[in-house]
Amino acid sequence: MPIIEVNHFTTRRLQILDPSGVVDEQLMPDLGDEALVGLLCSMLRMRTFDEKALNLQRQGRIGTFGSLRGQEAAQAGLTLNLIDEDWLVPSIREQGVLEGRGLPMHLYYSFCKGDERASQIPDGLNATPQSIPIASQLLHAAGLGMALKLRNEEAAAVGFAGDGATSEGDFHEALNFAGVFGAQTLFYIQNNGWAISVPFSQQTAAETIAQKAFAYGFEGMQVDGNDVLAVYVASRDALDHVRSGKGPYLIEALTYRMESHTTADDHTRYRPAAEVEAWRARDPISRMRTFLSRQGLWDEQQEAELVAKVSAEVEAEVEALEAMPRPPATDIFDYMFAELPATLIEQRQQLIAESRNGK
Amino acid sequence: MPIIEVNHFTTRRLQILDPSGVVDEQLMPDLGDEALVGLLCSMLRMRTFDEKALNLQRQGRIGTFGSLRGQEAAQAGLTLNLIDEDWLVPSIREQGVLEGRGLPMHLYYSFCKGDERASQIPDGLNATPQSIPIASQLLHAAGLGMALKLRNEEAAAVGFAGDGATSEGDFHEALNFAGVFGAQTLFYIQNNGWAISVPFSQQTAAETIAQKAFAYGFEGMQVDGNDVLAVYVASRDALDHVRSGKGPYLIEALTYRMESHTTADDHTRYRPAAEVEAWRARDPISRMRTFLSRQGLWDEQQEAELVAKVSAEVEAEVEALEAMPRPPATDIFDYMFAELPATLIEQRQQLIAESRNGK
Amino acid sequence: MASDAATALAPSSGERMTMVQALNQALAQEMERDPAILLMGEDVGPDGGVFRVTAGLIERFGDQRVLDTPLAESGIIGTAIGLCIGGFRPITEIQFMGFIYPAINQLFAHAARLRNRSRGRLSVPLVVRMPYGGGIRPPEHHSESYEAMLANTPGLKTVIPADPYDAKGLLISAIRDDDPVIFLEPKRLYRAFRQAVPEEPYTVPIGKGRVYRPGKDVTVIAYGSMVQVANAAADRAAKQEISVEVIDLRSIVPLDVEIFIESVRKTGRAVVVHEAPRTCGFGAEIVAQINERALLNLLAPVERVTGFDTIFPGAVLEDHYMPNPDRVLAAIKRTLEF
Amino acid sequence: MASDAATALAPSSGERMTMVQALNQALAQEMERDPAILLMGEDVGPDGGVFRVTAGLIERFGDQRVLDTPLAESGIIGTAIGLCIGGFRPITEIQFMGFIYPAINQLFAHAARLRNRSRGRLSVPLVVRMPYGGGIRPPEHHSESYEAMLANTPGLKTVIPADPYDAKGLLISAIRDDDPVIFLEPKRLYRAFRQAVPEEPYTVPIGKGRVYRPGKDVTVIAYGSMVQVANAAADRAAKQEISVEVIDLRSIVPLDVEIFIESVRKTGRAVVVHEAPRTCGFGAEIVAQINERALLNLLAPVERVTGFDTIFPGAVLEDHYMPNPDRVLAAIKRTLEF
Ligand SMILES: Cc1ncc(C[n+]2csc(CCOP(=O)(O)OP(=O)(O)O)c2C)c(N)n1
Ligand SMILES: Cc1ncc(C[n+]2csc(CCOP(=O)(O)OP(=O)(O)O)c2C)c(N)n1
Ligand SMILES: [Mg+2]
Ligand SMILES: [Mg+2]
Repeated sequence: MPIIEVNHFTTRRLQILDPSGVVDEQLMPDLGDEALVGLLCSMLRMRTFDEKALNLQRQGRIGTFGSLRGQEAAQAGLTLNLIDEDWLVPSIREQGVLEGRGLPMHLYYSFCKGDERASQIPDGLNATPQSIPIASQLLHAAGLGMALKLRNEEAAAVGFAGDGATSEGDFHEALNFAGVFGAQTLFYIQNNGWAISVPFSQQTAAETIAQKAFAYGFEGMQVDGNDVLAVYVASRDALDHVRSGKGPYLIEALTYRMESHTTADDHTRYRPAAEVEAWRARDPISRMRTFLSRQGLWDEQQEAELVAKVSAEVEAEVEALEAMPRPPATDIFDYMFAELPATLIEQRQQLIAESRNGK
Repeated sequence: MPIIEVNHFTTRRLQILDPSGVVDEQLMPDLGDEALVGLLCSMLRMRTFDEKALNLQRQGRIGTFGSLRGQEAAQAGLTLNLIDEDWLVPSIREQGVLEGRGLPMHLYYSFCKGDERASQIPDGLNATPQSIPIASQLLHAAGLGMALKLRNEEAAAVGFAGDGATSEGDFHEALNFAGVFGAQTLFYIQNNGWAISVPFSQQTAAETIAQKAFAYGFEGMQVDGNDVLAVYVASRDALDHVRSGKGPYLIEALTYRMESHTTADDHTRYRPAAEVEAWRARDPISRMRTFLSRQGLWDEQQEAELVAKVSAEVEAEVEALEAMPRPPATDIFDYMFAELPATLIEQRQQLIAESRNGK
Repeated sequence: MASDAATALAPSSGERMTMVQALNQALAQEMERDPAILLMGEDVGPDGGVFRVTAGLIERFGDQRVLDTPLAESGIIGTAIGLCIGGFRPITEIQFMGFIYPAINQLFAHAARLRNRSRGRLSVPLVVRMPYGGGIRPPEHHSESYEAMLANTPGLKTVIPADPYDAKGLLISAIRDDDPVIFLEPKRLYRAFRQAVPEEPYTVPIGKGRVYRPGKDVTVIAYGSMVQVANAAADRAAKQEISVEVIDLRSIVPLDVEIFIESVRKTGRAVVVHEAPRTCGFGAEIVAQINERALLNLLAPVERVTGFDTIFPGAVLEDHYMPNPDRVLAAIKRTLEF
Repeated sequence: MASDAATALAPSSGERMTMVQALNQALAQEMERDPAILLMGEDVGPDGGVFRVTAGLIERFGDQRVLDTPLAESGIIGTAIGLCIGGFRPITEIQFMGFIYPAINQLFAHAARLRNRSRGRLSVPLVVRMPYGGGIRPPEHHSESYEAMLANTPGLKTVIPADPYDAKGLLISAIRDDDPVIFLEPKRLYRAFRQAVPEEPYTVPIGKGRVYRPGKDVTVIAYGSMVQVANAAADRAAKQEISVEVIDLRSIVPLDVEIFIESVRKTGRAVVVHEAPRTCGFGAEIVAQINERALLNLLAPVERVTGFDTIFPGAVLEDHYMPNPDRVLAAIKRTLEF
């Protein structure tokens, strides 16, 4: 047959909990009540820490910061599946995942102040610092996944990025290397509809990001990123696949950035209010809250208690933030090399001399 | 339905003329006898010019050079569809296409000598010079295709690359930009199985290059690149599509590099002789010759006449090559800017002074 | 930062504008003049650029002239090269100079080389606008000054305005230039002060520096945002009876060698100031030029006041890194006390 | 090119080897020593690298230690960074320095910065081997010398051996270094001459230059393949009773400032030689250092003998571009006749 069908790919999207709070019983994961409630709690925590950051920024106590509001399900559903041995390779909007994995939030806040000690991730947390050059970190996730594979470790590297990041060459090279070397990497793309002011429709002519996995010879799928249960299930299965050495995996979590790109941006310049409103109706938190309330697992009092508890934690983190002494100016030099070469020692001396003169 | 099938893609491969020289009558293009014979002739021309280059290189009359042997069908079938208004954006192994479009071969040979005047493509031939940084030229093809689209011109930009090139970030960015802007670009990838010593199976985990089009939201297909009729048909249809502004297109021509990567390479170090032999049986020229002979369109005498004619042309080109005077040393400076800045005028003077002193 | 000297060279006529406004006006006027000019970049469309330099242009010229691109710097420069070959004159924006790295291959291996490679048949009339430099306390990669590698790459011109008037005139020259021009915008000066900018289009020639402030004891050579720092140091020096001549290079390639050599021949002392790291920074080239052409005039070693050979620090430590008037003044004095 | 002086500093024991052999031996011995070391790059596997530097290593260490990668330089450096974080010590090969551009973002924005960014928690013990420089008449992009931009980028070390002995010792030091080291291999010297190279592993310290040839009238400062050119010029100068001291820097970052300053203090005259373009090339940094530290010793301007500010030309014109002993000798004489 001279026109041969060589192969094909179907892009699938998973949703379990619909925007009105109704679940698909057949797809419902076998999670205990505690875990279900835990998912809501972790989303609420994320939102509370996020709102605090907005406040701190408005008060000038931290600098520019990019809100994750709207993406809580996409981050909480994944986080529940992570194990200590996994490596997290975040971009710039994964504070929810990091918080969920134990990063003290005063470090995140201090990052927004421009204090680089924030990127000294505490011991025991396998995470790389926030990576600002878009998509570049995905190669580190691919390399980490290669390392896990070479060592036969049952763990995954999770590389995070946004929809905009999929346009960069490094996205392509990362997925291609991962495919070739069977890297134990989950590429986790939060498609929040916008890259600053550029809508997804102008980022690529492809209908989905998930289908891009086909270009690299491995599996990919779309998930309703505002449905914490679907995110949980999809990432659980993908992580199992990845950790067991069956090759990399791509998840596209379809979600929405409710706020401006960062506090330095004004989204009203470029996107219609109606779009934002439409997505407000698909809020990941209220959806889960409705479901749990109907199940009798959540009520206003529980919510009030949780909010009080988290608020206290938030305040403690803010205190910790403000108790951080200024880093010494010599920090500029002291982490450049394992051993400082002579020219840098000389320059460091110059800095010290100048600082002493009152500058 | 909570698991939604969003979309799908099927990779198809076209073959019309099989390795034994038999055609699929239903798919056979409506080409007159002259055109059919012309396809064989242009493949024979390519091979003759190529063999001459090998000789010249062995004799030290030109430098390193990359043979296209085995890829004649992939280049001739496409070339027949090109029109003057199209833009060619070659990589490093498209001398067949360029020859077919009228590039004097002494320029190609002189390129292999390291004479940069070879890259001053003659007026009237819309082609960019050979691009050595792998895959980088595909972005120029995308940009040219955007230019044609912006001007509403019924022409195509054809970006050439090899299988290895598909791993570079620029391949990705080029196809993605082309998709987004509806560029009038045909991406024409000759998958000749090897990137120097790296086999296609280690270049990507994807089964085909054609399927990568799905990642960019446009069409792609595979063609038997040793079947000049299939290449003709596939590229005719793709060029029609592209020129009429329906969006970019990706063709993967499956072929084989019969020689070493270049004359500086030794392919016996890394690939099995049996593989090369297997592909010799699929030679694009003998396949077409068999078909035309059976049709009574080609015989030994015709072949002898053609070879004689082309050989004379080749010799004329070699004469032209050797008649080229050495470029003046000042050529190093004279094309750097539209207007030479003072520092370069100074350096140019220095060069002239040194050359006068006999160096 | 708006000292009198900062605007001393400005013409008296014209609306008083920030650098952002002057750039925006230059873009609009040139796009009006020549339909082959396109704008391309991330967020240059409805958002008007993250610094608002392209504000209003997509509304005025439409989305066939102002292209919001996918997030891919190599893609931006690479397709712009293709558009040049296809007869357009694209003005590209890279959001911050810290994000130019992914495009280096297209810029250095192609844009800078295509005229030479094609022996003049093809050219790349491309402008690459990039906000560069420190002073606004942003996150990592948003404060960088990578001009030295541009200067070491043959085939590119690199222009750096120091005030709104020059910004408009130099940008128009860059747009009309038939070769690739990198146009670095000192982001800390975007809105730092206003200056009278004539309404009509005008050019400031590329490759000619200017004496920003005449003086006779020491020459301070700077460009971009460091011109203001040099000038502030000169103000202070003046109070101590030291007369400083400030040279604004305006472009580093082509370099106006004459203007600073002449000044150093007169003063015998020089300080060069830039934000980029010291080792192999553009200051080294200035020192080498002075060494070659005015060694016998030198009364003291040329001083380099630069960033350290470190990563540009986060906001909290930024002030310790950036050259400031204190450092420049101290260097001026070292040349006098040598 | 194998003058006596070229091997004057070599030890007497050990097999006489080319630079390619010395590098291959260093790689094999270090991989034997430390299982965390990986080799990665295009064609480093069964092909043994296009210059055969990695020949035999995949056969010996297997395809879990020697990785033929897809054709993507950013991918090579980027995944190598990930492998570093994951506990490996990758030695990457970029086929020619002319192809490093696509990897610049990974190299400059990450490899060079990760230790600093993570405040010491993470490090990048990466080696990036690249053949660099001219002299073999290849096509475009195969002769480039881009060391200046490396030197201007904080966080990287850049090492450049000039003979087989140093090649082995410096490569072993680079592999054992806990920070990213760019290892530039002067491809024209790969097989240009042999030298006795001890069998056992040894290190040559990074950051220490050497007096390649002692002399007293003029100091010539060079690195990589230009050390041979400098030495040839010194040979000729000697015939004219001019005693030239040749300094081989061996690494440009860290830079052994002392060694050439001391020499210039003694001779009062200096010539710096490199193949890369002149403007903002590494020579400018050398001149600046001499200006800062030995101005009063200078009897003449420091001369720069460099490539032109042009694209490295095709084979036909290559000889007109490359610094050669004639040019160096002429510069030496200019310093004497000043
Ligand atoms: C290489 C690079 N180019 C440009 C930027 C500036 N920038 C920061 S975030 C951003 C948009 C990112 O969009 P997306 O990937 O969708 O992530 P999101 O912000 O939506 O989470 C841009 C253009 C950058 N940080 N790095
Ligand atoms: C950016 C870059 N990296 C590496 C090289 C060296 N190189 C030249 S050709 C080649 C292999 C190309 O393979 P492919 O794309 O399949 O084309 P083919 O040679 O098979 O036609 C390599 C690695 C290069 N020219 N450019
Ligand atoms: Mg986004
Ligand atoms: Mg190939």
